[in-house]
Amino acid sequence: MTAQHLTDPAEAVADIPDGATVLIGGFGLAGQPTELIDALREHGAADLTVVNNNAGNGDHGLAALLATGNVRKIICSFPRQSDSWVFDDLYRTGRIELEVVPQGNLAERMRAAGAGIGAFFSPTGVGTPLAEGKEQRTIDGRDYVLEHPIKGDFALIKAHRADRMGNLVYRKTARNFGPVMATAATTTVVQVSEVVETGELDPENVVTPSIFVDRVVLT
Amino acid sequence: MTAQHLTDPAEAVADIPDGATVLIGGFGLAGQPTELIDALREHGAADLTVVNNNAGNGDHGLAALLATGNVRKIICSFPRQSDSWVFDDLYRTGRIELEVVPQGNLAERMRAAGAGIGAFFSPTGVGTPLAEGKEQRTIDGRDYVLEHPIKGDFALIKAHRADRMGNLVYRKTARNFGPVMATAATTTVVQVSEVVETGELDPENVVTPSIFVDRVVLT
Amino acid sequence: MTATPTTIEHLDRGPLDKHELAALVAADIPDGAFVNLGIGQPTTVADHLAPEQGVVLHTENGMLGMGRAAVGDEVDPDLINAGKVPVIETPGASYFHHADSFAMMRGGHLDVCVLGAFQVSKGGDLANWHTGAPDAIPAVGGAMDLAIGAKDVFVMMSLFTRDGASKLVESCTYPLTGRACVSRVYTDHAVIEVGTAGAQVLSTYGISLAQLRERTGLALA
Amino acid sequence: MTATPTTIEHLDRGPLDKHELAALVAADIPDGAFVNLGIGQPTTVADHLAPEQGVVLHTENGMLGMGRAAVGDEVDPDLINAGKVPVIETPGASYFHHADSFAMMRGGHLDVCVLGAFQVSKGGDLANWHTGAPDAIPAVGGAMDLAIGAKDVFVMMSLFTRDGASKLVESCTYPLTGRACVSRVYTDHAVIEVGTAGAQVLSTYGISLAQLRERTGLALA
Repeated sequence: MTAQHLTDPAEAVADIPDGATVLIGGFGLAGQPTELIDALREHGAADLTVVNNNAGNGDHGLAALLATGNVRKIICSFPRQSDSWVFDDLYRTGRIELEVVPQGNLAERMRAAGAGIGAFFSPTGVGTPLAEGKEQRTIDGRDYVLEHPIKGDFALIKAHRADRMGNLVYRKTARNFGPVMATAATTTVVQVSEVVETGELDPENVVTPSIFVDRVVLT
Repeated sequence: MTAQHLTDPAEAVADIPDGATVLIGGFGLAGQPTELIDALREHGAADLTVVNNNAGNGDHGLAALLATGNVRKIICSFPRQSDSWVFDDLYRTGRIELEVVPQGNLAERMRAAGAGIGAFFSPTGVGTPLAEGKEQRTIDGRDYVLEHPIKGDFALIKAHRADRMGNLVYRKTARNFGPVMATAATTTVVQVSEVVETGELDPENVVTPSIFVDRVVLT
Repeated sequence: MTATPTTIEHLDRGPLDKHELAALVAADIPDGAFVNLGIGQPTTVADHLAPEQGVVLHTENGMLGMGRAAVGDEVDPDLINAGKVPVIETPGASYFHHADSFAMMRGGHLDVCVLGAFQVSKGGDLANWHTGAPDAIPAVGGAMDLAIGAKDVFVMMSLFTRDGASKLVESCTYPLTGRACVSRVYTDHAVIEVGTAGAQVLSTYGISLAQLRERTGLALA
Repeated sequence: MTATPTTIEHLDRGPLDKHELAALVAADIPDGAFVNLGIGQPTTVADHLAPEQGVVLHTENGMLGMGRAAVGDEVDPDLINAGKVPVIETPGASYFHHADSFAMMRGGHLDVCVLGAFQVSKGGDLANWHTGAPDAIPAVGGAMDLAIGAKDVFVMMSLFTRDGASKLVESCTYPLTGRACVSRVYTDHAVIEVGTAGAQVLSTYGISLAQLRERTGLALA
C-alpha cells in the first residue's frame, strides 16, 4: 500500500493502543523522531514497552515520555547516561522494567523479527551476565547464545526524505536503527523533512523500500 | 586494507587453492562474473566447492568450469534448467555432489556467515524433504528449521563501479548475491566495469563498503 | 466468526480459460498490495492488473516496482525478473540484494504471492517443486520461500490433471514445498479457500458443487 | 611456532603517559587496517595515526571512514560517532544501518578494536561494562559486540587502580564483557600479550619484569 501521508504527528500515532510495543529510532539526537515521540506522549497510551538504544536524556523526547509513567518496560542497550535522571529515578523506585541488550543483539533481534527468523545463535554476550538463563551452543568450536526476535507493534522513526510511495533515504549516521525498525514493526510511522514525488528517488539508492512504510509525517 | 587493483583476472584468482569453497555471484547473466569464472577455470584449482544460485547454463561460464571436473560439490537452489546439460550429465554419472538449498536459505546462510551468526531458525523448508535430518523447533507457535552459515574461502562477484578503496555500487537486479557473498568470504574478488577515484561515490549510496573487498579487477 | 459463505455456482458457462482465470486472480488482489507473481502461469496475472489498483510487484532477485516485460531498446541484461526475463522499472522502484529480498518475503511483508502447483491439500499444503520421480534432479529455487513468504498465498492451476485426477487433494503425494501455507486455490473449475479449517468452495465454473465433490473425491464445504 | 619473544625492559624512563600510550597503540595498528576505537581513552589513538598508515575508522553507529571531531561549521547533528560527538566524513566513507554495522563487527571483519577496561585476565577475558556494584544500573551499549568483533582486540588502561591493585588479573572479579577476546593489553607500565596460552610481557616502562610480577602477583612470562 502506498504510504499514508500526514502532516499532524498526533494523527500518525493516534491508534497506538495501551500495551503496545513501540520501536523508537535514533542514536542520540541523530535520527530521533522527536515530533512523533512528543505526539505519543500527548496521545497518552499506557503500559507501553519501548525499544530504543538508550533510555532518554534530559527532560525532553523519550525522557519526557518515560516521565508520564506510561512506559512499563524499556528494552535498550545503554540506559545509564549522565543525563538519564528520569529513567534512573523510575528504575530505582521500581516503576519501570529494564531489559538490557547488547547493541548488536538489539539490532539483530529486530532484523530477525523483520526477516522471519525464529531465533539465532549470537556470538555476543557469551560468558557474561546478559547470557544467563539463555540457551548456549558451541558451533564449529565457537560459543553462541540463542537470541529471539524483538517485534514491534509500531515503529516511530526519522528519515531524511520520502517519496509519495513511502520509499526512504536517510542522512549520514542518522540512518542508525531506522531501516531495521521499519522492517520489524507491524505499523511503521516515519517523520521526514522532505517529501518528493514518486520517481524522484534513484531506485539504486533507496534505503528503506516503501513496503516497510505505512505512514509518513512531514515535520 | 585498500583494495588491490588488478587488470588481469588470472592474477586475481591465482591463489585459489585446491579444495577451496568459492562463492560465485550472479542470477542468470545479471551479475555473473564471467571473466573471473573463466580465469578460475584456466587456473585449474581442483576439488572445489562452488556456491551459486544455479549450476551453469549452456557451455560457458560456470558450466565450462564444471565441465573441467574440478568442482567436487555445488551448493545451489536451482540446478535443473533447460540448458544445464553439463551439470545434469555430471550429476547423473555421480561425478558431482549437489546440495540443494532454498534460495532464501542460501542467501541467509551466507549473510549469517558474514554477520557472525552461528546458526538460525529459518521458516523456509519446514515439512519438506529439504528439512529432513535438520533440527526443528516451534517458536511462538511457528515451526522453523535450523540452518547453518555458508562461508566462502573466496567470493567472485561482479559490481558496476568501484572506487580506489574498494567501495562498490551495483546496477539494477545485477546486485543480487554480490553484497551478501562479499561479506561471507575470506577473500572477495570483484570485477567491475568502471573504477573511480576515492570520494567519487556518494557515501550514502555505497552498497558494499570497502572493508568487504580485497581485489578489484577492471574488465 | 464470519458466517459460512454460500458457494456461487456458475452453471451457465464452461470452465474458466487461462485469461479469465488470470483476470479473476488479478481482481482479487487488494488495491495497493505488494505482490510476487511466481514463474509461469502466475506471471500472466500482471496483464490483468489495472493501473488504478496500484499493485506493486516484487521480484525475488531483488526489486520492488517491477514493470512489464522489456521490449526492443528497453532490454537491459542487468534488469531481469525471477524468470530471467528482461523487464522494465516503474516509478518508485527500489533495488536490494538477495538476503534483503528474501528477508522481505520470509518476514511476511508481501501481501499476496501467486504460485503454480502440482498439488494443494485441503489444509493448504503446497507441492510445486518436485514430482518425486526418483531420477529427477531436485531444484527448488525460491519456491519454498515464496510458499511461506506472503500474508496470502494464492495458487493458480488447472483443477484436474490430463488423466482427470484432482490436484486438490486430501493430502499431497508429491514432496511438499510448504505446510499449511496456501490460502486460496484458483482453478478453471472452482475457486476454493483452503486451510486448517478445511476447504470451502467460493465459486464454481461449468460444474456444480455436487459434481465437484464427486470428481475431486473431497468433502468440500 | 614463533620463538618466545624477549621482554624489553625500559628502565631508563618512567611509565608511559597517556599520549605516549596512545602513540604506542597507534604505531602497532597495521597499515590499511579497519579499526574501531572505543569511547574514552581509545579515542585518543586517532590523534596519533599517521595519514600514510591509511587506517579506516569504523564507528558502530553506522559508518566507515570516520574522520576527526567536527569543529565550527563542520558540526552536523546527523554525523556523530559512537560517543555522540560530531565528527567529519573522509573520502571513501560509507554509511549503513545498525544491523549491518554490527554484522560487520560480529562477523570479524574489523582488523583491530581498541577498548578501555576495568580488568583483563591473563587468558584475555575482558571486564569493562559493569562494576558489579549491586545498585548500579546496567548499561552495555556496544561493548560486548566490540569485545568479540575484531580480529585483534587491544585494551588500553592504566595497569593499576588508584589503590594499587592490578587490573591485569588471574581471573576477572567484575562481570565479564567477553571471554578470551583480548589479544593485547597496553598499559602505562607494560604491554602484555594475553590469551589462552597465558600472558607474555612484550615491554615494560619504568619497571622491571621482576617488579611487574611482584606488583601484579601474576606469573608473567
